[in-house]
Amino acid sequence: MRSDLPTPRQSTMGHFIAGIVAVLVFISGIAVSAAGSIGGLLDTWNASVTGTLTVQVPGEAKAADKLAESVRDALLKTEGVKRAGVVPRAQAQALLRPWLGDAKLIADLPLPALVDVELAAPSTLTLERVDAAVKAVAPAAIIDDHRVWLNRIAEFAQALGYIAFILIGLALAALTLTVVFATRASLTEYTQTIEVLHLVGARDGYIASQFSWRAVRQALWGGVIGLLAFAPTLLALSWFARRIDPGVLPPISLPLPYWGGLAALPVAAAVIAFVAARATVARALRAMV
Amino acid sequence: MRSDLPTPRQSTMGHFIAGIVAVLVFISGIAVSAAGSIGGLLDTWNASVTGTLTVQVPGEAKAADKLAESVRDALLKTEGVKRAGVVPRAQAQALLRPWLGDAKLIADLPLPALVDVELAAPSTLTLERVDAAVKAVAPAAIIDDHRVWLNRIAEFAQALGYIAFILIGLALAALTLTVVFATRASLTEYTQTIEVLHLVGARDGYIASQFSWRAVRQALWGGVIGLLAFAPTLLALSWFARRIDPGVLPPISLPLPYWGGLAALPVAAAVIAFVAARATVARALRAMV
Amino acid sequence: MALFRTKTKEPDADPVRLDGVAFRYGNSPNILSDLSLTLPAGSFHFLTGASGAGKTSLLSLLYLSNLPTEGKLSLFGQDVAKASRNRRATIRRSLGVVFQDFRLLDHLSAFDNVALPLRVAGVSEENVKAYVSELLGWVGLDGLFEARPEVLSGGQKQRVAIARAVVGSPKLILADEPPGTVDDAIAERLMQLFVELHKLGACVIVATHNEHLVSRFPFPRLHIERGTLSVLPAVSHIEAGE
Amino acid sequence: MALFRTKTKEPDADPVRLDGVAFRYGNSPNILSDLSLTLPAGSFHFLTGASGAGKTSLLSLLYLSNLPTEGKLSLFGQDVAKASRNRRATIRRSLGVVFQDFRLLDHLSAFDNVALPLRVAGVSEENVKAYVSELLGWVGLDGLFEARPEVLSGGQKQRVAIARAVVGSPKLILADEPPGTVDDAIAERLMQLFVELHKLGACVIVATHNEHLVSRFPFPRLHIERGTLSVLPAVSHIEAGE
Ligand SMILES: Nc1ncnc2c1ncn2[C@@H]1O[C@H](COP(=O)(O)OP(=O)(O)OP(=O)(O)O)[C@@H](O)[C@H]1O
Ligand SMILES: Nc1ncnc2c1ncn2[C@@H]1O[C@H](COP(=O)(O)OP(=O)(O)OP(=O)(O)O)[C@@H](O)[C@H]1O
Ligand SMILES: [Mg+2]
Ligand SMILES: [Mg+2]
Repeated sequence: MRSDLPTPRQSTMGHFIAGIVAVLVFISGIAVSAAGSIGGLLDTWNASVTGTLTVQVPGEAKAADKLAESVRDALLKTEGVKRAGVVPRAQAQALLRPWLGDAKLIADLPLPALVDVELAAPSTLTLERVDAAVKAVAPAAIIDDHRVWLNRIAEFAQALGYIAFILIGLALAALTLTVVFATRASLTEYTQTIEVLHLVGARDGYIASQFSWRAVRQALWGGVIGLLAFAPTLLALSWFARRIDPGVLPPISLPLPYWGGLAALPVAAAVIAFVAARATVARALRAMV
Repeated sequence: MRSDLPTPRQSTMGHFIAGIVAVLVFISGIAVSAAGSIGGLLDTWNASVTGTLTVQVPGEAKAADKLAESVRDALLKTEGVKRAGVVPRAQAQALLRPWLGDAKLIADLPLPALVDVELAAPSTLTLERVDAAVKAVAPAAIIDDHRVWLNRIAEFAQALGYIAFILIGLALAALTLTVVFATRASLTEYTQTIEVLHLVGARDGYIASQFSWRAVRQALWGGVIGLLAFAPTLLALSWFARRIDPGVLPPISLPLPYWGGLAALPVAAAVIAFVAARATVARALRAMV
Repeated sequence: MALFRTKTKEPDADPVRLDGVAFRYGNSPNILSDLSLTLPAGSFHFLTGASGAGKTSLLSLLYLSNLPTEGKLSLFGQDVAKASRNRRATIRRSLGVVFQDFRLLDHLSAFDNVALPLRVAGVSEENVKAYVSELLGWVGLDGLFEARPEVLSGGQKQRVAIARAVVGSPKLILADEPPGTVDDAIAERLMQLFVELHKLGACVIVATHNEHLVSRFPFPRLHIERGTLSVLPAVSHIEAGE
Repeated sequence: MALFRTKTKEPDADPVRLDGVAFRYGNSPNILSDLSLTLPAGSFHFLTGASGAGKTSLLSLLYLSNLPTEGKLSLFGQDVAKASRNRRATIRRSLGVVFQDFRLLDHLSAFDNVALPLRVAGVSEENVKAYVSELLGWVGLDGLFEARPEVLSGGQKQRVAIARAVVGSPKLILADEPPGTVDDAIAERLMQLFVELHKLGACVIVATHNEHLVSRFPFPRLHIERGTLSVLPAVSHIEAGE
């Protein structure tokens, strides 16, 4: 569409709307990825804490060890179990040493056999499956699943997820508000142009579409710049996170759907700018005969 | 100072700069309080997890129990210790039941006496004090301080703190950028006014101060509006957090210094606006003879 | 001079028809009251009156920037108050207006400013180029096609504004103080544009304070005084364009 | 008429002194070249020349909107190129300028626009009120003190611009097409303002195309043609202000 309007190079406000959208997309990107990373980070941590459990198989040493092996085999076939292994009796005894002190005494104790289990994805469902598999083989076995921890961390992560959601919502509301605001302000610069176009016989639709497409271009452009500024920031953050301690923080990274959402931000900004520009020009025109 | 400039009521950009600052202060407020709350939340949680430790006092039952009482007394006098108590022998034995099964056998074991300790503020310093107090009374005692957990959570909290710090930095950078941007854009509206003032003999300093004080007023005003919009949002968030589960999330609330920081945002915006306005007007004036 | 495309078909209805028109801004007293007047196609009038008498206000009714507060205004037989917005846009395309403050678009070159009405009306770029170039040459702005209004002198801006007003061969021409700030040789040329369009059947109204100008052309005057309009005979009978 | 505060002390140096001044915009060819001229206090000149000749450009040098590309321009004995910015601001306060496009501030009332130079110069609000009211009355804008430029007619805006130019009793008055769009009775009054200031010792330059105006007053003309300035004698010898 041919433009009878100032080219962006000549328009401060054109730059400005692009700049504002860039900043807001950048901020939204940070909000989204902070939420995403914290969520992902808690998931990972959650898994590393609660992804292990211990099965105690009580009974006379020999029989218990045998039963423990059956339990291990049953668990290895259970969905959601990553690794299962019988803890060597000597190692289990070593665990008791601080409590009992006397090595000879410990050797004589009827200690339960221990099976160490690592879960691929700790969840209530997996725990139920493990419970069923163990009970089928050794009804007397006790599963020490750190459930308290699991619940606590799961609830925390979920609550954090809600809040992250709210924060993203707020960031988007701010984005919307600002784009509407910036578009309207940028159009005041063009009041004279709108008036002259109107006076030389341009129809309302023609005038409105000139300005709304311009606003769309500016918002899209700003959104892309914001994303381009955001990507290296995310990389820097994740580099920084890795530097701190590879064990503590998993690399900060965004799940794919989040990237999709971020890529949608410039488009959303463009749509908002389009609607705001149309409405603003329509209002300016309504004030003219 | 008398103003020869448009009153804000007549100036779209005046509204706009205030609006933009409001949005950005709001976002910065959210960023700061998210960081503050997550930090505080982790601290609380951290404390509830790691604020306990167990002292094992080995030896013959009677003697050990006696020594354990001395250890308890010493600990109660130690700074940073909230509560300390000897674990009744029967309870300690119950702890071993799943391992040993046979109640009679357990009663005969030379179990250590246990002292359960709760710390007011778990820190390396407190742990060192506890260590010293215990070792002074019972050199053979073993302190089980869940140190692995403590380290892990402390490191996590610290890393999260760094990231929160970076995020606040980014939000403030965005605020700065936008205020500079909005101020400069708003002044293009005034180019003609600046030129006329210049032509009727106003000095550069007079012109610059007219505009910079105006920008300051607008930024301050916007910052206050942003804060006023932010406060109920924080209340709503904290109400929501309490609703989820009073146990999991401590009430989302900001430590006092954070409030101080938030209150400083409008002031910071005003200062930035002042500098940006001065620089912009100075540049506009430099282009005039 | 063949600057304008001749109209094959005369407009059916009178370009301007005022019936008891009154006009005021907001709640202030009437600027114009009870004006009744018909201007046929092919007529030429000066519009005179003291500063602040209401000349620009009257023209603003005719170029559809304001609507009459009372009475009926018809342009080309259409009641402007009842016309749809698109209809009004179409009427505006038959008008050529020289605004007292020019109203050029600062971001467009002189060429693009003059081309604006043609482009808005969808004229082919080829024709735009031909018409605009010829017209800018005629008003003495050769070599300034690409200049933006801010680098033009006052008189040059006015000539761009006049070129923009006449480029579409309008059927009704409204000019507010057109040859005010140009020297006499150029003023003569600019007046010739209006006279030529007038001869081609356009209805022309030229608001002016310039008594010299009024006396040079044999056209009747519309005179505004205390809100009312009177038609005065031509001051001079010297033929225009000599 | 006692609109202006009389100057007790005459300025020591000539208000305007050009020594081989040339001027061009950017890299374009010279608009003005090799101008040498001294205008003493109490002089009155018309500035004539075709549209685009460089009248506004020459005035822009004198009101310190542009600096000469070559040569030396002194105002009140001070080389403007060498003066500090604050010094130039002070010189500007001795100038009264009527811009061709008025340059009124749209957000200020007529009163505040006229008051601007006084307020910038720090005149007390009481005096501002007295001077501005009297002057606005004189130019025929009683009752329009609070009107903003957008609601003023073209001629009313021009009168505000002229009032703003003369309100500070300037020692050098530069007027670009001042009585262009007002009727003759008002043009006469506006010219009287300039003539009165001239009689009080101000140096006045009035750029105009209006040959009628030039011929009505017995003042010499500065004529710009092809970039050079020539001083022509007065067209008329009728005494002004009759
Ligand atoms: N937009 C407006 N709102 C209110 N009053 C206005 C507006 N425009 C003009 N006026 C007033 O209406 C009156 C007539 O103005 P108008 O511009 O029609 O005069 P004019 O005859 O064109 O004068 P001039 O020759 O000085 O241009 C003036 O007193 C002016 O102050
Ligand atoms: N800012 C500018 N940049 C470049 N060229 C300019 C600028 N201002 C004016 N000119 C050019 O300089 C020449 C002289 O312009 P100037 O405004 O001085 O003429 P003028 O004598 O005042 O004419 P008029 O009577 O039409 O006002 C013109 O050709 C104009 O196009
Ligand atoms: Mg008018
Ligand atoms: Mg000029």
